[in-house]
Amino acid sequence: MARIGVFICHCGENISATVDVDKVARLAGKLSGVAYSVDYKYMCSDPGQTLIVDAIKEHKLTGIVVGACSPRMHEGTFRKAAEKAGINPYFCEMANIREHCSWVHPKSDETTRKALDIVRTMVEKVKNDTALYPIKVPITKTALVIGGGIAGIQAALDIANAGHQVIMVEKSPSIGGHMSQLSETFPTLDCSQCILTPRMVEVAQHPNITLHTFATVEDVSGFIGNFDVNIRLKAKSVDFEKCTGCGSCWQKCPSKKIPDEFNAGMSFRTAIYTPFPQAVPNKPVIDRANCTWFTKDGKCGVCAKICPTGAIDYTKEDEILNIKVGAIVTATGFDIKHSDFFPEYGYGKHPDIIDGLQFERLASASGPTGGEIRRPSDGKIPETVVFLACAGSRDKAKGIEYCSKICCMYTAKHAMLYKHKNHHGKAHVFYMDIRSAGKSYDEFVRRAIEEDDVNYIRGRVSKIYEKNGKLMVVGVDTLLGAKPVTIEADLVVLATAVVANEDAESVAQKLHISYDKHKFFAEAHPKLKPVETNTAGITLAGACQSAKDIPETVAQASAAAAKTIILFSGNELTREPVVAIVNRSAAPVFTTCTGCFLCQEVCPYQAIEREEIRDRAGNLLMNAAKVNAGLCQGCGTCVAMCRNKSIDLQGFSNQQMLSEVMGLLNVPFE
Amino acid sequence: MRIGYYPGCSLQGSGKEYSDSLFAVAEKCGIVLEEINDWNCCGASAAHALNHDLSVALPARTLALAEKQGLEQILVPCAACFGRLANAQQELVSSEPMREKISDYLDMPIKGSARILTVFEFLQEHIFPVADQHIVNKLNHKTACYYGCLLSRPKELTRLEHPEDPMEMDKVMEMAGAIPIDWAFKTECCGAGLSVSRTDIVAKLSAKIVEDAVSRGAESIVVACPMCQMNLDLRRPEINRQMDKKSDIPVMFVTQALGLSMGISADKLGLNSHFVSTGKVVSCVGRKEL
Amino acid sequence: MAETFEPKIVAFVCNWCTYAGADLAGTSRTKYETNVRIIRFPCTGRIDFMLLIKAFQNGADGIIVSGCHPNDCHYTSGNFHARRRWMVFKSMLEFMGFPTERITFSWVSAAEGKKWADLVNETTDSVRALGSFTDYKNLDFSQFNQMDHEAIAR
Amino acid sequence: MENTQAHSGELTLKQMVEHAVDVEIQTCYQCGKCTAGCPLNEEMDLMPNQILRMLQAEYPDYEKEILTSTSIWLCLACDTCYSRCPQEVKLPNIMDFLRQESIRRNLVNPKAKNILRFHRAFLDEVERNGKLNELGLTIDYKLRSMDLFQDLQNAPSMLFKGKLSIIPHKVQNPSEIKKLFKKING
Repeated sequence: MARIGVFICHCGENISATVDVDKVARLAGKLSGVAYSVDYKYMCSDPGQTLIVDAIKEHKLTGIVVGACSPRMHEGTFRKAAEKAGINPYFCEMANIREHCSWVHPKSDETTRKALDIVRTMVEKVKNDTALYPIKVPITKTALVIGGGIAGIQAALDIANAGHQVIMVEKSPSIGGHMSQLSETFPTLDCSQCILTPRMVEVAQHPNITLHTFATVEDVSGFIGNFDVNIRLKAKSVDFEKCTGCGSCWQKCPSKKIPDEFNAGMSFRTAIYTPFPQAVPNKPVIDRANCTWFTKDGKCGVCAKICPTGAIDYTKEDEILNIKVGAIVTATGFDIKHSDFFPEYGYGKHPDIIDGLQFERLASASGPTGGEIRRPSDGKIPETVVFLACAGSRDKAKGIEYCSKICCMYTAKHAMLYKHKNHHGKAHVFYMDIRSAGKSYDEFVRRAIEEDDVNYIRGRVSKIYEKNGKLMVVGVDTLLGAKPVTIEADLVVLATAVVANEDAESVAQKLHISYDKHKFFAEAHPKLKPVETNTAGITLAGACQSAKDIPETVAQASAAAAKTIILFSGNELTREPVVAIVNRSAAPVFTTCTGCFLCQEVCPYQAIEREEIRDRAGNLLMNAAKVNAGLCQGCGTCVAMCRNKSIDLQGFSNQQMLSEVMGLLNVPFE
Repeated sequence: MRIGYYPGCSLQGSGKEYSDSLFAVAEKCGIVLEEINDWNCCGASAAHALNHDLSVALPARTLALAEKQGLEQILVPCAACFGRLANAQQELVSSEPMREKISDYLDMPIKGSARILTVFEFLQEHIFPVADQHIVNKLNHKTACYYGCLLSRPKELTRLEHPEDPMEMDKVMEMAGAIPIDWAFKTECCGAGLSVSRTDIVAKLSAKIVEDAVSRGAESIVVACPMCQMNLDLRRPEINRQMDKKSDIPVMFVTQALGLSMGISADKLGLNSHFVSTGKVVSCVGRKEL
Repeated sequence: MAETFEPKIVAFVCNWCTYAGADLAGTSRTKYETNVRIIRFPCTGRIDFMLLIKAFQNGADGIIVSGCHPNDCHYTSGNFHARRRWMVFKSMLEFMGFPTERITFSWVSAAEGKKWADLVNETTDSVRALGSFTDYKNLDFSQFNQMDHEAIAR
Repeated sequence: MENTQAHSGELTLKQMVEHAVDVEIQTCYQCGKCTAGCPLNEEMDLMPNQILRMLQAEYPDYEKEILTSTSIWLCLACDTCYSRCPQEVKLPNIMDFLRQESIRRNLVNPKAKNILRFHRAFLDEVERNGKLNELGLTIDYKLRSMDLFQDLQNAPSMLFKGKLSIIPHKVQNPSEIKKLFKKING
């Protein structure tokens, strides 16, 4: 038999000014199951809490209702008090008679009646409360970082420096990402590789970091603290234990006409290759799709013959590596649209209409032109260069209505770099708006205009075509009364839209994280959880979430690392027991769940698993739903969805909610 | 399958050789085109400019007649007529009130369900499969395929694969043994309906087209629109004045070129009724490979 | 003359948006009608609409269901599921001839204390105009009550 | 500015356009790509993007400026603007409506009268016969525009090349078309 205590708080005068607290306490005492009822000036104060603790002990109370403020305010306080008095804290409920009653209604009988109603509702709920215990989840203190660009590098180093193990997976043969391709960085114009490569080396040499390049995530299961991940280690065809990175193989490789990804297709590489001279690890892999040994059935074999250490192994196959990690940082980066995306700019037919990354390579000292800006078609130094901002971005018709955020800044940088290298050249920028909100960013753009004499034209370009060796850029100057302008250019640089990686969707599906319609990964909350995903334990870093520049990426990567380190700070994870549970009973019933798995479909957290119930002989008797308490966040959508009430939510159970409704109504007021 | 045919007014007048050559090619390939009985003018840019309802009602009458005749596909070779018919059909299909209103104006039921073919679609679907057996000559010269506006835009109606750099006509010309050039004015506007009222503008716009084609070494311009043909051909004196140089690059219909490659006589194809002589192209036929 | 009829209104709200919105109305001392009683759910996605029927059966005259705005759900998609189920449930109620105007579905965020007060006032006014839900109260549920009770509680 | 408020009660030109044509004027963000690519931009007195901006602004004095512009008559409906517009604004359809409204308010620019005359002559020819006869059209237009000598050198040769026919083509029952015109024109 329930023995419930009711504690009505005056909250100074906040409640007692409009509610007759004495009457509420008196009448509450007469409710069925209520063994003790009292009112007090400040329940949340020390004496107030002591009053509750003592009352529980003295009157052997089994549950309490505190009629005071919002549970969002002091539920924790009073649950602790209950626990102190020796009862399960989940037998404490708050009746919100302040925010929902005394503060919003005038002093009247009606207000007092409402307060009593609220108290009675919670009394009915407490009767149906059950003891709940915090859920403890063990944690594997190893983090997986997916992606070896600057985001992944930063996150990995931060986590590793906090003393935790990190496994980094990078799909290409070297870490470094897009940042390694950049020439100089805005707004300081420091050399990208100069600031990046020390970090890359640090990753490779860090005792806490295990690096897997040329590897991808195959599948992910498990949950926060306990992920089970399979990594595909693509066959490198080179034994890294033996390889010294001497480079003889790629110098002699006869397949020399493969477009070089690192130089954005503007030069060629061999079939056995390292992506760039400062690659980490600086050992080659064989690109089997382009190697004649693999495409022409064993022809060639030059690299194997020449390798002084016998490191080449054509028979190597992909391996699957199983790892257990407690947290995952997703730093898979971005891609950009290429010039073939633009019908009106010639479908990429003209070699001198290039994208931003290609320009970076042209301007980079390590690029195909050694840092001289020469146009791809004939290698001449362009006298006039036109830069187009918003190429594809903010273009609903092309399916990209968002702003790519980084283009305004890098376009200003490009124009500047060109002008610094060619003082007599002319640089024009077509733009729609200049978005340069960042530390020293607008000053940087102004510098391009004022000091480097870059001609900014506000308007978009409708068409680019070639005429007598020149590129005719047909645009408009909307600040001159919409004057049509055609500029004869030697080189056109499109600041093309930042887009999600091609494989973003499949990565998201493997990780069970959500993504937006542009395939950028979705954060758990746009303001307050900008690095978390909806799957606990998986965080985001960098441009896989949305277009970002380097400082922002690094900041987010450190934030993701911090979240991971926080998670790793304890040995186990404690979670609120407000989670769903599927009923279970003895054989032969086992459960009322019929295995329709509607709950699984509506669960936003992939917290519902499939359980096979078997007899002793191992015969499958039924499939039933099972909640993974580690993943469940307690929304209860599954409960409302369940057709036969086989799944319930602890703390907000069907019985509790029904008793609240029943307690609220149909009761005569005296 | 029966193929309906809507010539439109131009193909009975200034663009007669388009119709003649189309029929000659179809005949050669054993294809029968069935003219829509009692068709009327599509209203062209005039109805479109002045009265929206009229611009839907006029083509709708023809579509209704085609339906009555049981035609499920209609070839509309004239680019302008195609634009108007396809546009009217889209309005009829997408808006039930519009369809009812027009049906009421016409006093005829109308569904707007027939498939309206561009000349490219017709060639691809009906001529390409049998063309090999009929092509006897190679045209052997560089040609600029000019699509103009109404066969390129809007892309929802014209269904071109690459609306800013279409290749559909280029493919036909390649088949006919010509060498289509890559050029920049494939889909620019020639001035179209301003031909008579603002010839100055037409000369200016058409001059840019002719100039680019010529400067890239084209020996002929091939079109699939009677208005484009007229502007580039009939307005050549004005164009030449505008360019300040004389160009005698001939402007033929794609069907004339195809007919030539099929060995049909220049006369039958109407190649003698152009203002700028087509003699050079005709003489290219069968000449040694370039 | 008879006293004005004061309807009983039950509000089924989610913890993260509307409950907090109602808290905000309180901390801002925004006055509204006393007729409403709030039942707190973790999410509108948790709300079993049979409970609404239960509430009417036990004397409610009007009901408010309110949660986070679309795309603002604390649990990402619970409010969408609630809306979807509500659409189905509503059409079923309408089919049965149930006066669905007694149920108000709304979104009130944690920042919309004023909107919460307005929602309560408007609902109270409209339900007051509809009068007591006597049709329903007069139905004889005695034989069903026990059954239902067990079904829901199971 | 005093005239920021549109004339009360009546629809602004922007609202009229949005009523008649399936477009949202507000989506235009003034990038100017329409103007950049317009083949007639050199001839126009108001650029296409300016017309859109003036519609957006809803200042009453702009309405007359738009409707008396020659631009609306020069627009060839070539669709270049729409095909490249990032915001998918159907400018050609807006131009169609503006022309009709310009006639309705009797605001047609004198310089555009010939274009209008040509369109009218064209439609009259269609109304008469149901089909267009280029010879008839040319004669009709010349009488209206009094531009008697233009194209004169072309006409005989067109005739001899079989490109103009003297006997007009007609639909079977021209009165049917006349009736249609009457119904639509009210």
